[in-house]
Amino acid sequence: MRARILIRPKAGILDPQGIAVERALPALGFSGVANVHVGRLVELDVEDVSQLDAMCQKLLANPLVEDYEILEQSTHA
Amino acid sequence: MRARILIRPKAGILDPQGIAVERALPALGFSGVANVHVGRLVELDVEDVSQLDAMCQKLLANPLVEDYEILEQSTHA
Amino acid sequence: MTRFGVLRFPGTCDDDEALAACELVGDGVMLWHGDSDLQGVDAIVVPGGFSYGDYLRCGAIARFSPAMASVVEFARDGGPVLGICNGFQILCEAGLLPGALLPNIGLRFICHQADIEVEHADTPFTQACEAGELLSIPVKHHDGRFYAPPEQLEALEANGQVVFRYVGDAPNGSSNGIAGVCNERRNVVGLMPHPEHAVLPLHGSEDGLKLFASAAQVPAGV
Amino acid sequence: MSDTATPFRGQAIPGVEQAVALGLTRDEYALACDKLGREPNEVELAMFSLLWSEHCGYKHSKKLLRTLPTESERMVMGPGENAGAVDIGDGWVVAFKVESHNHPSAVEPFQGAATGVGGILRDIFAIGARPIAVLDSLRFGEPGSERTRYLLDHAVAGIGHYGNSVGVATIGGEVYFEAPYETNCLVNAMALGLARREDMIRSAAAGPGNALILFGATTGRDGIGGASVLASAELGEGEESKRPTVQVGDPFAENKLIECSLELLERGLLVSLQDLGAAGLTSSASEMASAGGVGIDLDVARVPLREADMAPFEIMVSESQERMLCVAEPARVDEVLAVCVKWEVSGAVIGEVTGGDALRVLQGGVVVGDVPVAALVDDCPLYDLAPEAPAAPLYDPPEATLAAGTSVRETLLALLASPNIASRRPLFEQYDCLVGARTARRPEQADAAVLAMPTGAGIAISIDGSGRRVAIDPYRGTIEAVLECAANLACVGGDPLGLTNCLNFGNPEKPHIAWQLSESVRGLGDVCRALDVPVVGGNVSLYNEGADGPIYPTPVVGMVGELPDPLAAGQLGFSREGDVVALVGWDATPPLAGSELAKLRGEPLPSELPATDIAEIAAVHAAIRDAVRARDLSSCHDIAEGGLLVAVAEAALAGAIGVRLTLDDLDEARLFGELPGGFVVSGDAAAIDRLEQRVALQRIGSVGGDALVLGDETWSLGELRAAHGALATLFP
Ligand SMILES: Nc1ncnc2c1ncn2[C@@H]1O[C@H](COP(=O)(O)OP(=O)(O)O)[C@@H](O)[C@H]1O
Ligand SMILES: [Mg+2]
Repeated sequence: MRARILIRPKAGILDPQGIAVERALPALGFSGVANVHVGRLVELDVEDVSQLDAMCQKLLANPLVEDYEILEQSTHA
Repeated sequence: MRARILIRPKAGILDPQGIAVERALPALGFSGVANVHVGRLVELDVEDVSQLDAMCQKLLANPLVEDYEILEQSTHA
Repeated sequence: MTRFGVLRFPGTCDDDEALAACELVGDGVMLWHGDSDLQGVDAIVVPGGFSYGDYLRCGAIARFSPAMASVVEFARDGGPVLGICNGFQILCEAGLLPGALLPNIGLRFICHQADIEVEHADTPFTQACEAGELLSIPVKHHDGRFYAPPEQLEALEANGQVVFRYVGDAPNGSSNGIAGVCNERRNVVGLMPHPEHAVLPLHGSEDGLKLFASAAQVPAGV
Repeated sequence: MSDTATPFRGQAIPGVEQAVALGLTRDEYALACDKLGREPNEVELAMFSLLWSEHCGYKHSKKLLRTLPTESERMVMGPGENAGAVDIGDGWVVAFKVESHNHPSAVEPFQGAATGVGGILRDIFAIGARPIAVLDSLRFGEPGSERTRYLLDHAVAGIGHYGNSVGVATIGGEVYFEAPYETNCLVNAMALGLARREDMIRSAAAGPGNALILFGATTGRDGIGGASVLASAELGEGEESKRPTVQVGDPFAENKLIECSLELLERGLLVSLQDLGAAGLTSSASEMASAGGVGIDLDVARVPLREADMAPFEIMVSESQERMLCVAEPARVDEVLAVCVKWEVSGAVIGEVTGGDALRVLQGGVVVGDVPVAALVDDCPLYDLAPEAPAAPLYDPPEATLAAGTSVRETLLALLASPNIASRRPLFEQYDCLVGARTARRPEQADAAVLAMPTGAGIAISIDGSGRRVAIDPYRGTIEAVLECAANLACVGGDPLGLTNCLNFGNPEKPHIAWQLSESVRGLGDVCRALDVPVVGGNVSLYNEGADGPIYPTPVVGMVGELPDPLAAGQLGFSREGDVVALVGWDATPPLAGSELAKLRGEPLPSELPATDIAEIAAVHAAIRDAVRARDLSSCHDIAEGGLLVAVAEAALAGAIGVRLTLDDLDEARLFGELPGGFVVSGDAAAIDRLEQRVALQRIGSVGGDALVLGDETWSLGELRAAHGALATLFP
């Protein structure tokens, strides 16, 4: 099973990367963009999906400053 | 419209972070994990979704070494 | 004579310097991440560098090494532990210290001499300092922005757990200009600046030696 | 193409057209067939095309390089090895080399610059030296251009990323901005290492029957680039992305590789060691075999791969980073592999040394390539240059950014703010200049970086090379670059031990580029002989041209010197109220032509540079050096870009203290002209008197206050600092 884990800075925590992107876009001629946040993407093949949450808690995310979201996908070729 | 952009190392491009995570997981008692890749997640509100691809090309991703995937979501609260 | 253990991981960079600083005031031994035996040392230094390349998150992978499990034990028993830069990040990830270290607000690595104020002299690593004393010590890091949730931050300030604060603007955007903190029990201290790089005339400042000298006063086997 | 005489039945012969597509000329292909006695197959052609490339074969530069002086008692290793090395006493040796990574950086500046650092570090520990320092030498177009700002930001970030996390201090460097580098930027990196003489090792393979071990990162399709033409037949649409050419660096892997390699050597487990750089296994294996006069059998099926389905030729030419190749006696193999396990690097026996004279490539025991080592390494054709001095100027005048006839006040501020003079702090603060705890002089503390050595002495390091000056006059410009390095060393009390260089030039097949190259190397040889400094190694990067023409000819010079006491190393900033300020060295008024000010004013490049008396300048250096070593001077700074007044302002800014100048002659050339051999020093009156016994000098003012005062002009330190901080805007 292929799984995707989306990790993003917790709401309210300053996200300088998001700010930098938001600042850069208009200069490149892109308008109407707001609320930009930059996080991490982890993709992996896992046999036992029930382990995913523990993996995030323990290693992949830092719950103090990051939220995570687990997306599962159809079995990987 | 809230959009999510998943950015990952191109197939075949060295992914040191993926390797490091894949090596670390078994030590934490997580088995049966393979093919780990670590990329970036960009989330933003955008008025004109047709701009997203150009944004990725120009700023959000580095097409030389990264692939990207645009996921659109229902309008953001 | 106090025996320091300096914990080395793959990717650690400032281990030799930390050991040299320890040996200016006591004995030192290098400890290997894969070995859970701390060899009965009196104090532990987790030095700076890029353990496991800082991949995923600074300190996230290193904290799970066998040696770290022993360090957690050692700290729970009240043993003095100092985390420097990457070591600070590792101790936070391991839950031995509060808060987290996020990317510098400028999103760039910074390397320069910094002035930090010692706010509390009642830790094993500051007891040779005066509260309010200024130290000139270099910073060199990419992820040094200290963060703790508002309530926790208040508590840290209230409990006097903010041990070091940058003088003037924090170079990395740390909350309250925090450069270093300790745990509630005050035996575990972490800071982003590198005291081991300010211990000799060669370094242009010897202020950092005070942290190691402080620990050297700790009677063996605390 | 027919497959006459091929021992590889059934295998397609790529043929001459493929060879041309891979960059060989038809004559070179014919020569390769001749050396081989048949047409090369896919694997063999890939190997020939890379080893006979300019980059690996030095086809247009080798004959010139042979004219350089490479001898001295202090030299331990010279050109021909992975890096040069000099003896610093007590059994300690300092190794150093500079190398270019220009084209990869122009394509992907972050990874290009990062892997440039990784590559030069491997050359250092390949000879058994622990890397202790990096310096970078960068050339970009004018910062007004968006592309330049992008390249600069990402290249600097890449160097910092790799150097900082691999744990080697980046202690200095240089950057110049000139329009001719707009499309073809230059990213050169220099590395230094420290070794016990007895621990050093060479790359020569030896001992038939000994094992060939590849260790470090696994092998992927990194940097295969041109050679993928070979497989392009099999390459369907869209599959191109399967063959990325961008090499990604992994400083963490390199950090482990350094420790692993040095532990292998400490334990005496290796017969020889070699890094994998350009052309990967092909060049490393053939160079090891050639140097040792042996053959090598190498089985690609035993190479640990990152991607399953790699063709033999891909494995042979892959430029995956962070890999090393070594030879060990069979009895030692298990110990070698155990050390690899300890450091979490993969290691595998991939072949063995043979008594033959061929590099044989096998795949699961089946021979898929068989080439005489000599054909690959020694028989690469060498070409004579056809130099021709250009009749007309090669380069357009720089774009004017400053009006003529500006006041002295405006001119100084404009110069301090100009991209080639403004403070480099926004760059070097992104580099860890302290790790290793040897750094006695950091950037902007002194003209050269200074490192403390285990012997108790210090070494001084400087890297320099002004392409614009060399473009004006390749011979004298190159001499100036070396004199500039020597001057920087003198300012900290350093005496040159050796020199490394990277020759960055355009297309050598063009007569005027050939002329630049040969004049430059002639100047390099002459100045090194005059200063008695050996060339211990270097690198050549040719074909640096964009659609808009060639780059300025840019010989980048890295020099290493010694000083008895690193704590006595000179500083460039004024430090003591009341000190006398003196101008040392110059006897003539320096010309404005070719100066930074002339550039700002958009003046065309002059047709030549003033002649320099190297012996005279060397005598000035010696006097300065001795005064610094005697701790006689409070400050010492050589006069370079921007001339006298800029040097004085820099000394005031570095020391955060003002200066009152008593110059009577306020002629522009006097204040802003440029000429080698000038220094601004400060010290007490007696010290300046003592220095005057050795060398001509002129007392030009005194240290004090919080402004630079010249006649009725006053610049506050604040406004000088503001101007000098101009580069900050490039790193928002
Ligand atoms: N400009 C130069 N001056 C002196 N020696 C040089 C120069 N360019 C290359 N060399 C020497 O030629 C040899 C081959 O250089 P190079 O291919 O860069 O080595 P490597 O493949 O180990 O990086 C090295 O020993 C190098 O020092
Ligand atoms: Mg080499």
